Amino acid sequence: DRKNSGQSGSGKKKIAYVTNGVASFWTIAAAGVKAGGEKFGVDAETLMPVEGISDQKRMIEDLLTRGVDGIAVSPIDPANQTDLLNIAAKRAKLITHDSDAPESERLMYIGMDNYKAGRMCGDLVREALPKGGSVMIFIGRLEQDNSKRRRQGVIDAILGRPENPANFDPPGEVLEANGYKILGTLTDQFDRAKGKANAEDTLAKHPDVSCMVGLFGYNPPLLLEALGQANKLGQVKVVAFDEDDATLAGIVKGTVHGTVVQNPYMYGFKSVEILAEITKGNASVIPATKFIDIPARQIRQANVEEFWADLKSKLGTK
Amino acid sequence: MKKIFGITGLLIVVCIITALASESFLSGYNLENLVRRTALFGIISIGVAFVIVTGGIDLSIGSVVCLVGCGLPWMLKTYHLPLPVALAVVAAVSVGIGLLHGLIITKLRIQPFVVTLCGLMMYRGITRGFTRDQTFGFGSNYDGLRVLSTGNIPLPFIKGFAIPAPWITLLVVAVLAAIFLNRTIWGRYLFALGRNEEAARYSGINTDRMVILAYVISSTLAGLGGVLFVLDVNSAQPVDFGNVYELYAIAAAVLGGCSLRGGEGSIIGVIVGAALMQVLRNMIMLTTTRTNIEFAIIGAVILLGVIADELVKRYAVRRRAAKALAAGQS
Amino acid sequence: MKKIFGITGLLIVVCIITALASESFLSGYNLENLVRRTALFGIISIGVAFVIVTGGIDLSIGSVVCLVGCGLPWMLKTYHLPLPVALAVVAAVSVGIGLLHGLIITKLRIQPFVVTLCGLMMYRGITRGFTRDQTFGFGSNYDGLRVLSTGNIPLPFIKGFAIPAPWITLLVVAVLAAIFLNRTIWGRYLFALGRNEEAARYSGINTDRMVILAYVISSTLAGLGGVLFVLDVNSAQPVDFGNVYELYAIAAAVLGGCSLRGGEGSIIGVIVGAALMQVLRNMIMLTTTRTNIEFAIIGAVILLGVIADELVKRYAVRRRAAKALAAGQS
Amino acid sequence: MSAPLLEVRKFTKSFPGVRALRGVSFTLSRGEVLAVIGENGAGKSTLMKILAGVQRQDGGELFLEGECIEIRSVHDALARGIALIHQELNLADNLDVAANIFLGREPHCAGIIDARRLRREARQFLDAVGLDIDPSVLVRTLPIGKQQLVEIAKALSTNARVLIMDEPTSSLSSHEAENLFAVIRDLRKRGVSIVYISHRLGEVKELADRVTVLRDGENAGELAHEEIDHARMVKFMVGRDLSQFYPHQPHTPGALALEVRALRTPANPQHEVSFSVRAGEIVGIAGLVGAGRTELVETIFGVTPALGGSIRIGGVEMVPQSPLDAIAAGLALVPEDRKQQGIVLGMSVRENVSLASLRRDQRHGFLNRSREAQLSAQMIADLRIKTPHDGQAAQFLSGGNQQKVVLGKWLALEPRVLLLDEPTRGIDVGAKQEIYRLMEELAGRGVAIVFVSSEMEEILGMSDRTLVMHEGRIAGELQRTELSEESVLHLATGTHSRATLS
Ligand SMILES: Nc1ncnc2c1ncn2[C@@H]1O[C@H](COP(=O)(O)OP(=O)(O)OP(=O)(O)O)[C@@H](O)[C@H]1O
Ligand SMILES: Nc1ncnc2c1ncn2[C@@H]1O[C@H](COP(=O)(O)OP(=O)(O)OP(=O)(O)O)[C@@H](O)[C@H]1O
Ligand SMILES: [Mg+2]
Ligand SMILES: [Mg+2]
Repeated sequence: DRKNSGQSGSGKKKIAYVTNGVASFWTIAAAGVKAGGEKFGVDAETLMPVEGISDQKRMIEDLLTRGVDGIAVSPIDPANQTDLLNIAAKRAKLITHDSDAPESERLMYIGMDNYKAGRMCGDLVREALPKGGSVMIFIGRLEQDNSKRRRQGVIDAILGRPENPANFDPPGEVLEANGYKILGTLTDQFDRAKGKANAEDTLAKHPDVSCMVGLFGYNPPLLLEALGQANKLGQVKVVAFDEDDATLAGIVKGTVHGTVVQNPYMYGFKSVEILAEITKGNASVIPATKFIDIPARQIRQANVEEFWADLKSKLGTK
Repeated sequence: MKKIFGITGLLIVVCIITALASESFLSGYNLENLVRRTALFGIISIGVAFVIVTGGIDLSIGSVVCLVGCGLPWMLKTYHLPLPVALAVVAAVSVGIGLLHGLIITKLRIQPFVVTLCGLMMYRGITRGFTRDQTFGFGSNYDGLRVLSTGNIPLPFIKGFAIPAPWITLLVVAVLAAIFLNRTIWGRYLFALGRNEEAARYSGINTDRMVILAYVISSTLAGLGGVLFVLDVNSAQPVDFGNVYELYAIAAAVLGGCSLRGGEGSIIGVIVGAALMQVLRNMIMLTTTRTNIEFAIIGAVILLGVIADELVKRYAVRRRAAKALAAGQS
Repeated sequence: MKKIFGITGLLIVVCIITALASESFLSGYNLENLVRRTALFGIISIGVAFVIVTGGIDLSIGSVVCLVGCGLPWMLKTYHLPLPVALAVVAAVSVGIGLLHGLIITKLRIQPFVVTLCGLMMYRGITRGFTRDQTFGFGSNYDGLRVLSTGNIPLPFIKGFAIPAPWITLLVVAVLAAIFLNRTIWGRYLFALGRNEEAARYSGINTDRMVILAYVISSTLAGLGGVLFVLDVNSAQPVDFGNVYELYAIAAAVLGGCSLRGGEGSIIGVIVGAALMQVLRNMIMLTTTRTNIEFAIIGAVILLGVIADELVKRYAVRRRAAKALAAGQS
Repeated sequence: MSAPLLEVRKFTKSFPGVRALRGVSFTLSRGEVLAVIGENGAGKSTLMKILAGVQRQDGGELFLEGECIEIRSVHDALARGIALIHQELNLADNLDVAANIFLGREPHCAGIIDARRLRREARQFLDAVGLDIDPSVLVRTLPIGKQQLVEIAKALSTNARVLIMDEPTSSLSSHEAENLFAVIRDLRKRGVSIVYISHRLGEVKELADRVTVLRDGENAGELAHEEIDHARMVKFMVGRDLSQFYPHQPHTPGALALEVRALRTPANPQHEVSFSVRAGEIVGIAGLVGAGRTELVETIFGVTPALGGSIRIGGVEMVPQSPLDAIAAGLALVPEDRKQQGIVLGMSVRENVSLASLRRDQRHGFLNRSREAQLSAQMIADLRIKTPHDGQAAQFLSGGNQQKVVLGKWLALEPRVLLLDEPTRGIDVGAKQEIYRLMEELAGRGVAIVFVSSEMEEILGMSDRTLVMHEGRIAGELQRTELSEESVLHLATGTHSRATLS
């Protein structure tokens, strides 16, 4: 019964790219997936679960039913999804991207280290506030592994702690060290109105806040909205993550100090490339480390124009 | 009026407590934010109140907010439509959705819960389809339009607080809605049919037409809310924009004295209900650092408030009865 | 029975279409998945059906699923409670929640929508509080327990398809529920009070106790569902675990013939309704690549199905009346 | 004579399983009071609903002033000057009295209601029906009899040419009914035509210019003014003579079955009520609308727990806190408001009949279906409930048949003390007699019966002893020998007070 026909009418290999949610970050990755599919001659498709982990499970199960040759997954809770991933690994070629599941039988991992990227972001904060100051962190959710690590990286870098990705500071605690004070971490569960309200309430509660850090792609634009309405643009520093248009525009204008960008396009593109090769029987593309690093980069006013132009060309927008 | 006494009291108590616990609460900036949020949620809550008065329900509000909120910037950006055209399309779609709901509910006699639940699923799904899950916003264009949501109207003689523009919209909507509901024959018809549709029909009222009207008002105000929300936030992601707003709207309406059995409701109550929800969220943000239990606190406060209200009412009734008894015996 | 004719027809049509469009649909693996999902959602839908029969509503189901689903692994991991103790706590909490809802609704006469909406907010908020927004799962422990959700019971003579364990649980729950509703006096009481609570009270029915019972059944089955869901998924995030499951459950119940006005409902119908939702989602995954419009399609199919059902019924009534007329005239 | 104002020709109407009208015709002249009578389920209400635009006929024609017309909606009917007072109350009880009276016809200017005019005009119509209440009180707070008067005021306010009244007096006492008759006579003088449906044949005789009788959806006969008498009407309706309408025989009362001492009801906490009933005795409670009779029996039955006093049932002291308690003690109550408290409209006849006795007949919690079927078959036969089968939903029965179903439910319980609140409301003569016979039979078997009634004849004909209530207290007690219309009315209107005989 395990007929993995896996052949579409055209005889092309089928590859699925499963994300951990829906976000503009993933729509960039989807562009990479599409480009990869065309370039390497496979049917590549992006799937974004809406309802978290049970939805992701359902999607993967149904993909296996439908018969795909290769799957790239960004597991939401890697520690507890081993079973599911192992089933997937038996029925198709499985790799992970964005977030790894080292205990599973996945073939390899494509992505970056969120903790390190977080530290890069923390360094930007120190740059923006050379004399120290108070910082509030904004993020969509804290339960995902990548968001926990990213946030921890930011905190550790700001406070000048040594690298320790396993660390976790509870979100409600105020942390202080060598002139920097972290006021807290606010989540919004992807409700943008709530995200903006978080920023506004922070400005009300801490009128003297010196820097706001938005760690999910949509957070920095919301920070800019709130600051704009409070007439505090430029007065309160903003440090960002990801490459929302409003964020990049803010860097150009100087209202955002800088942002750390991953390379979602490359996540998608590279995942398809690797899976295309493996499914065609060429396992040599898997490195010995089972890890392909797609490093994050810091974008500041100096390099923003060039980055933005490149991004637009990849996405096919003007 | 008596109906909203309890909830108004609760709102005042929460405000006083918050003001005592956090000095930022009464700052002009915070008040402006609160008023703006209350206005935005108040508008969609007033819409759903009309439907609730008829004994129906509208679960599609959040999805209409999503459709309109994402659709407007999408049209402007993808098709470069002139603004008035885009706004007209948005208005037509909102009205059309209400019309569709109303027609299916009255002519085909399908339960409002089912019809609008399907609406909840469809409109967000459609939005995700045409936007291809992309986020849309206005960037730094259309600032003139955005004043509708983000603008502040300074008050003479008062410094540090200006009236947020959406409040004016809310005021207009609320005054019209209150006049409509309480002073016109159509409002009277809505109340009558909400309690006893047969009685209304036997009195020669075209009940179907009135029910359709209520759904049109609901989705039109949801559409207006959607526009104002996206103008405020300046970014809309189809997957979550406006998600569960129908619950907030219904909760505000019910807190404000609307009975889901139909035939009861007051516009001022709805606004007070919407304000209570926003003040509670604000209170938690300003006074604690454990913001993740926010909803636990909101839920508990509302529940306790409603219970207290009920107990006070009962006590009053019992006292009146005891008085009457005493008077009789003496 | 006639009530669920339409929905069962719709389910069959959707199955046939999907089977024609995708050969994988009828594979053992896919059927196992479908049956398992239907069983899980069926259990919580049966629970809410009891409440709907009384004319009430339970919006807290998704949050109870969250509380239980996150709470069970949290207790096991954080306090290393013995499994039976942890399960007992979970059961007590589920029953307690239903009791609380029922008491507030009957003794304090607060609308079920309000009470359970507060529940919806509170239980998730509380879960987020005690888990500190962390994800919990069983890792690779408790595999014995997880068999309840992930196990398959092989059939004699049939290869390639084994009955998923939750189906057995569903079957037990459904048979008990159907017997209770249709064969016992208490089931009859629920139907009677759902249609006319006052008349039921005048007939010597302890309506309060019956309503409380309905809410207890609802939240107990939600708790059972929560346990099975987390055993199945093996990971639960407080923020979204079980989110909007109350809507799925209510939709399944209503599709299956429960009227939100109370006094109507059938257990088989509810299961068919739950299956329809799952098959629709499966169909979209198997046959299209535009999965983001999934809900648009589900919403549209349900709406069209319900409308078609209604039209067919009307046609049948008209034909019968015409026949009666003809018979009378001849 | 010119063409009649209204003419109905060969109306037919079918419902699934039922042919309600099979070619009914009648005419109505200007300024005429036409009584339409017939057994329960004869098709009277259906016929009138068609005229009022609530339902459409399957076949037949309607002429208004000689012109063939079709009535498409209630609005249409009202526009043509046809108004109907429905058999069941149809008020929006969340609105005030004035709003209900003018619902759909509010005086307004560009949609804005002229509230002052509304109240003023409402006042006028309330006065016409003799209802002395503030037009701005909520309908919800009125007892059912007053709600009925509001319905009548509402119909009057339409200034219709054809006013159809479907059992307008069914929950009125003779006092209010007299008032209504005066209104009707006045309307007739002003040229308004009235169709009057009632099961109270005394009223028909008093009012009607002509009587049309329906039987099984067909015309059964017509009586001109001078032919109208009780025997003829009954003969046309039932198809046979009914002799000795009230089968009353003197009873020999047994032990005390129900003793009420110093009871204070929540509605009238300032008064104490005391009385007692013996086994085998039939005690009537008379009084005007709003006298507190319903409150009294409901308090005894535990619907609204008493504020003070004591109740002894069969010698055992217990104050019921709920109907469940009361039933367990051997009480039963046929409530006044059948739509709200009596019947579960969506359930079948069988399920309604068995509802109160399920607990008694259960088998370890399981339904006893054969017993259920047997009970309902028995009640359908005993009470002559007109229904295609016992699985028919109660909502599709005619009003009188619904009332029989409610009665059946309580008779099935075989109580020791039977409380009846307006038990024959809307029930036809034949069935009424059946019910009286049943009451006699039950009393003969030692059941204590208390019945509240607004129908004077019934009180006079059936009770061994009569309690008369006035404004929340028992104004007096009349033995059978003292019973007369005058003595009851004196006590009920408070014009004459006499000490309670104990
Ligand atoms: N909507 C309906 N569906 C099915 N049957 C109906 C419906 N309405 C009325 N009937 C049936 O039609 C017949 C006539 O009913 P109708 O109400 O006209 O009687 P009626 O003469 O007014 O009786 P009553 O004196 O009891 O009020 C009855 O047998 C009743 O059961
Ligand atoms: N729940 C209540 N609370 C307060 N007053 C009430 C309540 N129910 C009834 N009343 C009042 O008590 C009085 C007695 O009402 P009740 O219905 O018992 O009268 P009744 O004699 O049975 O009249 P009817 O013939 O109209 O039924 C009325 O004036 C009514 O307004
Ligand atoms: Mg009738
Ligand atoms: Mg009464």
